Formats: sequence, C-alpha cells, structure tokens
Amino acid sequence: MPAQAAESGVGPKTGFEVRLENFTGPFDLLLGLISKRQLDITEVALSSVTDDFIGYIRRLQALGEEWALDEASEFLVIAATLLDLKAARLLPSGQVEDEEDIALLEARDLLFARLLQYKAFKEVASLIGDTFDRESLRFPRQGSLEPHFAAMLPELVWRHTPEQFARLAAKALRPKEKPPTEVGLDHLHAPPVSVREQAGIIGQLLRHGGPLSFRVLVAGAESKLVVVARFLALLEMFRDRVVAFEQLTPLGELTVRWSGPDAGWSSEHVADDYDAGPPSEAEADGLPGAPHNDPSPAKEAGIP
Amino acid sequence: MNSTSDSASALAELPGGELAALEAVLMVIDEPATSAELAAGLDLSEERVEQLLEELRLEYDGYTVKAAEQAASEPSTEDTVRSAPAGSTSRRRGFELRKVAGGWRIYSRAEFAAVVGRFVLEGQTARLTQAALETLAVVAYRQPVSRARVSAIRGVNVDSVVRTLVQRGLIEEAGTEPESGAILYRTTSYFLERLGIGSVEELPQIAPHLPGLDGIEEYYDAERV
Amino acid sequence: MNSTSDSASALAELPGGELAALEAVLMVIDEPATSAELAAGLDLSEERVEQLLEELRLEYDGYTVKAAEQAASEPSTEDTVRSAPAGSTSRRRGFELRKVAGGWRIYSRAEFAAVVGRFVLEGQTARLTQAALETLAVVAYRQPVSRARVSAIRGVNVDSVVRTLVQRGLIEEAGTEPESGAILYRTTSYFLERLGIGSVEELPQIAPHLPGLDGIEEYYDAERV
Repeated sequence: MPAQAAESGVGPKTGFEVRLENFTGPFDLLLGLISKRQLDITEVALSSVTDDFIGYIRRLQALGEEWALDEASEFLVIAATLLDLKAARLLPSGQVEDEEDIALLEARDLLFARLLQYKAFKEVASLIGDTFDRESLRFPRQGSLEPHFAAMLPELVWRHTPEQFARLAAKALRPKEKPPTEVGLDHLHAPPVSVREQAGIIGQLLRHGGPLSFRVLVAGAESKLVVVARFLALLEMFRDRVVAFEQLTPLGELTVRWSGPDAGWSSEHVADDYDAGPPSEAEADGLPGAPHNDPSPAKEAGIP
Repeated sequence: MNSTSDSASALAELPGGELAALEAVLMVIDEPATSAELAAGLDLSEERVEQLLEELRLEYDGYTVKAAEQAASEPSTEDTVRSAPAGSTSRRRGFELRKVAGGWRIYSRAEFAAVVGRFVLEGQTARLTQAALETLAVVAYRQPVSRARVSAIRGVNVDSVVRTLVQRGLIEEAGTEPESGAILYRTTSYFLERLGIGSVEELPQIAPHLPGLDGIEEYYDAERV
Repeated sequence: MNSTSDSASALAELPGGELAALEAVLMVIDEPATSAELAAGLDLSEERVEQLLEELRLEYDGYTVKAAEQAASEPSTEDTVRSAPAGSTSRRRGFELRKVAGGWRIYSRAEFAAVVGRFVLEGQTARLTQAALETLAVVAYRQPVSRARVSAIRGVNVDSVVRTLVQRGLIEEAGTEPESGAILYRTTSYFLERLGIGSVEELPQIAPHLPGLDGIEEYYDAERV
C-alpha cells in the first residue's frame, strides 16, 4: 500500500523516480510532477504531466505494490481525468460544441481547484511543521506537587463498587472504533443507484440496439453516480459473460456488444454487493477494472 | 474578591512581594494557567496579575523592569517599563515565561534545547510525517470536520493518520455531523501549546495561498450530498 | 569528559552562558538531578557545576552574586561572593534551588506555601474526573503498563491524568519496560483500600463485558507500531 508507506515515511523527498513511495497522495504526486516541469498549475502542459502521472502508477504496479482500493481509486480518478483532458487536447481543435466538452472543461477546473486547494493546505502544513520543530526546542516546566501540597488535597470521594469499577474498565478497554478493514463508504450519501437496475437498462439497450459505445450507454445518465453504476454493471455483466468489449486503439471508443443468450438472462443475476450497503469485507486489492482475468472483480465497489 | 486589598498587602509583606508569589505559583503548574486562574489563587485582580506576568516575562528576557510591587495600589500597566537600569538589573534567564493556548507557563529557552534534551526524554515527541501534518492542517483550518471531508481534500484515506493524531493528543472528537452521523474532529489545546500560539485564530492565513476557496467549498459540500 | 573545555566555551557563547544553561535544565527536569548527572549532561566538570549551583542558589535567595560566567576559565570557588552590590543586584525569587535526596531541582519557595496551596486547592475537586477514572481503570486491569500504552487504549494523551493519579496516591511507578525504557505504572495499596478489596486479583473479571479480549489486545499492540 503505497499511501500507507508514505504515511510512515519521514525522509526528505529525493525525486519520485528514486523514492516512489514518497508521495502522500495523488495531489501530492501531481503537484510534484508539475513543479518538476516548472509549470504553473493553471497552465499545465497536460499531456506531458499526464504521461508522467500514468508512468508513476505503472512503475508502482511494476514494483508489485498492492494498493488499497480507496487509495488506488483516487489515483485512478485523477489519472482518468488527466487522460480525458489530454485526449481532448489531442483531438482536432474546435470550439466548445457539445455538453461533453463542457463537462470536460468543468472536470479540468474542478481538478485544478482541488489541486490548488491541496497546495494551499500543503503549504500551511509545512509552516505548521516548521513551527513544531521550532517549538520542540522549548521544554515546558512540568510542575509537580511536592508532598506537602499533595497532602493538602481534599480526601478523595470514592463511590465505586468493584463491580462498577469493572464496568468502567470494560468500557474504557473497548476499542473506540473498528480497525479499517473495509473501504469507507460513509461519505457516499447520494440517493442509492442500483447497479442491478442499471444492468437491466444496459441489457435492454444492448439486446435491442446492437453494439453500442460506452459513451452512448452513459449518455442518458442523470448523474455521475449513474455513470459509475453503469460502469460497475458492465463489469458485472462481463463477468457473467453476457457482454464483450471491443476497443480498436488505445484510448479509442469502447464498444460494448451483447454476447449472452437472447433470452434467459436477467439482471437479477447481478450480484447485489453494491446495493446492500457497505460491503462487509474488502477483499479487493487489485486495480479496479484492470485485472480482467481475475475471476472475481465483483467486490471492487469502492469508487468514491 | 473584596478581600483583594487585604491580600495584596499580605502578599506585599512577604519577601519579593506579589511578583515572587506569582513566581512561586508558576512553579507548580503542569499546564498553562490562565491569568484568571492565577488571579483567583493569588487573590489579586486579573489586571494586576496580567501586569505582573508581563513584568516577569520581560525580566526573564533580561530587560530591566521598574519593580512594580511597590506601586501595587496604582494599577497602571504603563508602570512596566523596558528601560535602562532603574531599580534592579537582570540577566537573561535560561527559562522564559510564555503565553500559550490561552495560559501562562514557564519553558526552557530554545537556545538550550541540546542540553535540556539530554535530561528530558519524556515528552520529546517524534516528528510528524508529511501525511500527518497535512491532515492536521486540514483539521485545523476546517474544524470541526469529518474524516471523509479531510479525505476529499487530501485525496487519500486518512483513517489511520487521524487515529495517530488523536493518540498524540493533537486532535479530538467533537460530536457528530447531524445529517450523516460522521464523527467530527477539532484540534486540542495541546495542539496550540505545541505550536506556541494562543488560539486557532493565530494560525497563518490560508487565503493568500488559495484563490477562490468559496467555490471549492461548495464543490465539496455537493460531493457529500 | 576530555572535551570539557570545548563544551564550556560553546555554552559560554550562548546568551547567559553556563549559568543560564544550568538554569534551563533545572527548571524543566521533573526529578532532582545530582551534580554528577548535571555535569555529564552539560559537559562541565562536577566542581564547576557545584560552583554554578551555589551561585544560582544564592542568586535566587536574593544575594548579589559576582557573575561567574565571565570567569569560566578560572574555576575558583572563592569567586562566588555573597556581598554588597557588585555587578548586579537581584531580588529574592518566588522559587528556590534545593538539594533533595542528593539531587537538585527548583521548587516554589516555602514562604509561599499558603498561596501555592490555595492555588492548588482552587479548582481541585474531591472527585476524580471521568478521564481520570477511566485511566485508572485501564491501569488497574493492564498493570504494569506504560503511559504510551494507556494512551493508545484510551485514544487520548494521558500524561497529565497519570500525574494526577500519582499525586493522588492511586497509582505508582513500577520499574521500566525493558525494550523501550518507558516507565510502567501499577495501582497502589491505597487504591485497593478505597475500592475495598484486598488485592488486585480480587478485581472483578471483566471478560463477560468484553468478548474477544485477546483479539483486542493484539489490535492495540498493532496500533502502537
């Protein structure tokens, strides 16, 4: 888990190529890459930074590091956004035409806004760190009461029976919170979008409309969450071998084709991991979407 | 506190007077004491105590202070003068009196950190990691704040870092968010003490670093719906 | 300690010199230190440290002391003079330097015991706070246990609460942890007396309240990594 490694790392940064684990998150990495190329955040040459970013993730993978899903997903979300932006730049230049272009612009602004915000906190964090260092040179006097003062303290009022005291101990010894064995979904309070339902819609579309691009499949989505749900549904359906993917060139259009039986498949088969509240365990440890030969990509539910 | 004048005269009769009495009390505290607490213990007015504290502070720093204890009955802060030798000269002490986290406490002077550090092992704390500092910064400027919110700003899961910060006494729980039930966190007075500041308001402004924060704010709030 | 002269000159260059360095140490140590320990930490000869200690003691008592720091290279004890104003005059402090059980530390001056006592009692209650009770409970069921461990279990810094409990005679030091050197604490016989039981073994089992205690144990150990 690279982010975990970073949490305990103290050493100075010596460049991302040597010390891969040194970044404390995707924003940190992105800022590092931008400053390495001496670019202004607001006018980043996206293609080169995107390549660096993707390259960094690849090298992490090559090192065989296991990623915690929610950490990996943030990296991937940002990588995907960067790729989108880069792809848009590579296309023949044109005016802002459709809603997708506008969405892309919004995505870029959001990414930069979040990056700027992170940068601000990173800067004050380093100010706070410097102050801590400076202040740690001073030691406070730990005044302790001399026995003759301690003797002046009023006699202690003690009302606890041994049993009451034991209950108190049990309470104090109970762990405050469970160790984080699961991917946090607490922050997802959006109206529930059912993956199963979305699978049904996709099945409907594909069986009656022939092969469709992913772009078309999510065209009618009313929110980001629905897009995510449809994406997850597709993964589920891929596992069930009822859909096939086709992508002719890297970053090219992703075409989805129905490969299941004409009848007899129902979205009821789609696992309800996503729809039954937070998963009880997080077995997912690979990169979401990447290991298609993995027989069970079904638990990768943590995309925030 | 109607016995103030009696008490003041009683204190004044002791060798060293009020100033020494205040000094004696400062010796036994183990966390910053507010001027109100000190005033209650010494049975003096808070203004008088603040005046005396300021005088001690200057004296420990090596400034010559016109001893104010003779002028106990005329409480005018201007009495405390940084000036050339008047009543007594003073050398710069190995310790200093500082106001932190809203209270007063005696600290060894930073110059002697190397020497003092050989004696005081306890309380010496390991340096915080970059991740911990960033998380602490977000909590400090956005408090009270949930872990999810901090996560969103840092782009990584912060659960374990938050636990570390709680354990180190730098942040603490501050109730829950009404809608989500998520635990909120805020910084502690120990955090202020470690930073040597009086309150979170004294933290450096974040605004200059961050154009258009308000818009982003909305973005995160929208995210959390 | 053959580097004594080097170190002495290094200390002497700091504002306040050796005297201030020694003062800094004496002000913040929480247990008395012997002159040998002080000499080792300051990298000065024991004779020099004793000379400086005597000088500080006199100064705090209000005697005028011919500042010896300029004369660091001429270690002659006779230099330290109780005399009429020579270099500086000094007021009698609210604290004093005392030798207790072979060690030196700065304490509040005995004349101010009444004032200090009033301050100590002010705000003190005869009842333990919830935080103190819970900390006591953890020590009772996990003894001997270090502060770090109790902190980890309670999720907050417990340093000052532990001090209170020691002051109250409910817990006491019980050696150190071999690996870390951290001080361990155990409950006292006064604690047993207050609780009305004969020995720690008579504490009610808490397993029924707390299923899977062993697992929790491991959890906390993991926490401390």
